[in-house]
Amino acid sequence: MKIEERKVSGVTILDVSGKITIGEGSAEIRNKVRDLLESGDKDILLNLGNVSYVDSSGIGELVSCYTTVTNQGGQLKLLNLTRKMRELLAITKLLTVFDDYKEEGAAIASFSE
Amino acid sequence: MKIEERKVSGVTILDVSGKITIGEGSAEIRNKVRDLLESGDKDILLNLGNVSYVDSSGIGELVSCYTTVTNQGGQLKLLNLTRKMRELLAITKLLTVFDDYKEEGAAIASFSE
Amino acid sequence: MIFPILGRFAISKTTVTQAQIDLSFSSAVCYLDLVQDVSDNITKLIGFDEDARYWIGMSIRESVINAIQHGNDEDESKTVGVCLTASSDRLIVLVRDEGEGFDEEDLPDPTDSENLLKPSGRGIFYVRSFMDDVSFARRPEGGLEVRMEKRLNSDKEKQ
Amino acid sequence: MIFPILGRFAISKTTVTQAQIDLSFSSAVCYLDLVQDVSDNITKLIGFDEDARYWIGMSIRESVINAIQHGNDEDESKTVGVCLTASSDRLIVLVRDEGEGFDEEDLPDPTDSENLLKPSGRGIFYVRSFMDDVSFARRPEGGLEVRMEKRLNSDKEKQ
Ligand SMILES: Nc1ncnc2c1ncn2[C@@H]1O[C@H](COP(=O)(O)OP(=O)(O)O)[C@@H](O)[C@H]1O
Ligand SMILES: Nc1ncnc2c1ncn2[C@@H]1O[C@H](COP(=O)(O)OP(=O)(O)O)[C@@H](O)[C@H]1O
Repeated sequence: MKIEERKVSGVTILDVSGKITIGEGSAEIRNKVRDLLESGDKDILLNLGNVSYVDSSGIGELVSCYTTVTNQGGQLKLLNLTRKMRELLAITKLLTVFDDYKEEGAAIASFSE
Repeated sequence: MKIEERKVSGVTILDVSGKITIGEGSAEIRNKVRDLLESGDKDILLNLGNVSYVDSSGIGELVSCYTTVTNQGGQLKLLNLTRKMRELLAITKLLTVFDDYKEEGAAIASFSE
Repeated sequence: MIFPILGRFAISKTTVTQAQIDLSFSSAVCYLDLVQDVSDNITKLIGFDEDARYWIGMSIRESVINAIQHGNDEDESKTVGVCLTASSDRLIVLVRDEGEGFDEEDLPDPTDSENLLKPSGRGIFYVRSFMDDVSFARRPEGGLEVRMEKRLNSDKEKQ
Repeated sequence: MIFPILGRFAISKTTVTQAQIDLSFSSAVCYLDLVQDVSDNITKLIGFDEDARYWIGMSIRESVINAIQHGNDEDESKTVGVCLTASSDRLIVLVRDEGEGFDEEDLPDPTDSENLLKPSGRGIFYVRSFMDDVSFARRPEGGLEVRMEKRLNSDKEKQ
């Protein structure tokens, strides 16, 4: 897994690529998010368009990040869910929890609504 | 396996790519060579630079082609042997049988010597 | 001496008739990719489409992770067994560990609102969603055996 | 309800400790890629370098092709068995068929000048070149078993 960070209009975008699974450092996203929160960056957009594989622990990881950010008064949203990831979120009723976008501009705009 | 045919200075070059093994149509080269001989093309250069895999039956295939072409008074030479293929030919003493080149120009020139 | 071309074996790429693969390995996640590669290969041979192959591979992976973590407590001296039986119309997978097993009744439903935001507890739910039959049995010799079956013409469509 | 992040399992990618893989399949070449994928995976886990992985994979492939063609006469009702045992410093491979076997003494040397241009007869020669130990035995239950061993710190260098 690789995570690249960039900032657009005050929102931190994490471009995640590779596998989000056990053994592939699924804790990396969590650590990254914790670092961001500590430095006061509370609006976070996870771009998952280049994620090649995710398993239940990867989904759990996303949920963990969501709860931590929410607990600290921030917002965590998802961008470019792959078809498979959308399916995994849908059948565990998590699509209702996560705010997800197909278009970066719309996603960014939603943070200041 | 894929074979593409082109002609340079009267020599037919077969650019072979993919696997030369059983089950991957190792007979394709043989059939191609037979077709060429039938239509009178007896100078044949096998460009093996893009061959990803070869096993003993693939090596046998090259030998078959060599003997057929030689039997009909033609010449079959090899271009761009991969390191692994060179090793396979070397340990079965076939490097002494085949005329092989690293450079297309030199290979072509050798046919008219 | 010059030999003529011999007519060598005419071999076609046939589809799977019958294959069985038994893997057993110490309880470490380094074997996950191996298991998944085997799954991908065999499901392709049986003729599952790309989506089905993905979900089957994930289901096996989830079960193996459970066997390593929950069954064998990540104790590398304990073994995980995976047995895949492929025939022309289905795949049967057994995943075995050396643990105590668990009570299916006790499994919380991850889609219940009080579980929705838990960071774990979705593995078996996914396995049940993607495979046709899933059962758990304590083996007479000890340890848990998960049995999963996926049929080629499954009425269970992609979720 | 919001849950805190739970400290989940800290799992490292360990190297191979002990793994055994048994494959058995009907005599068809469609399984060759599966076998080779398994070989590539397990030799990577053991820590063989890229060249060694290639030659081991090819040696196994050659042996399986022989089992299918010569041992089982391409009769799909007959089974080929491949058993890989991986430990931290070596790989042991057994390839079994249901045939009569052959006499090692009778094997022609493909590098003899009268065999040099034969279109076949190089498989076992390659296997012997690349693996540390190669032996053939008729099994008591019938059928041939080829045993190949490759050690991680093999004194046998790349040919
Ligand atoms: N092989 C197993 N041995 C013992 N218990 C298991 C096994 N597999 C699953 N379980 C139990 O079932 C629970 C749910 O498993 P699962 O749905 O895969 O989610 P998770 O592994 O994220 O907890 C586990 O937390 C564990 O208590
Ligand atoms: N599994 C086997 N069962 C019976 N005979 C075999 C087996 N493997 C090899 N042989 C015999 O040994 C010969 C040499 O095999 P090999 O070196 O692999 O070359 P090739 O398969 O191209 O003939 C074969 O032609 C066959 O007669």
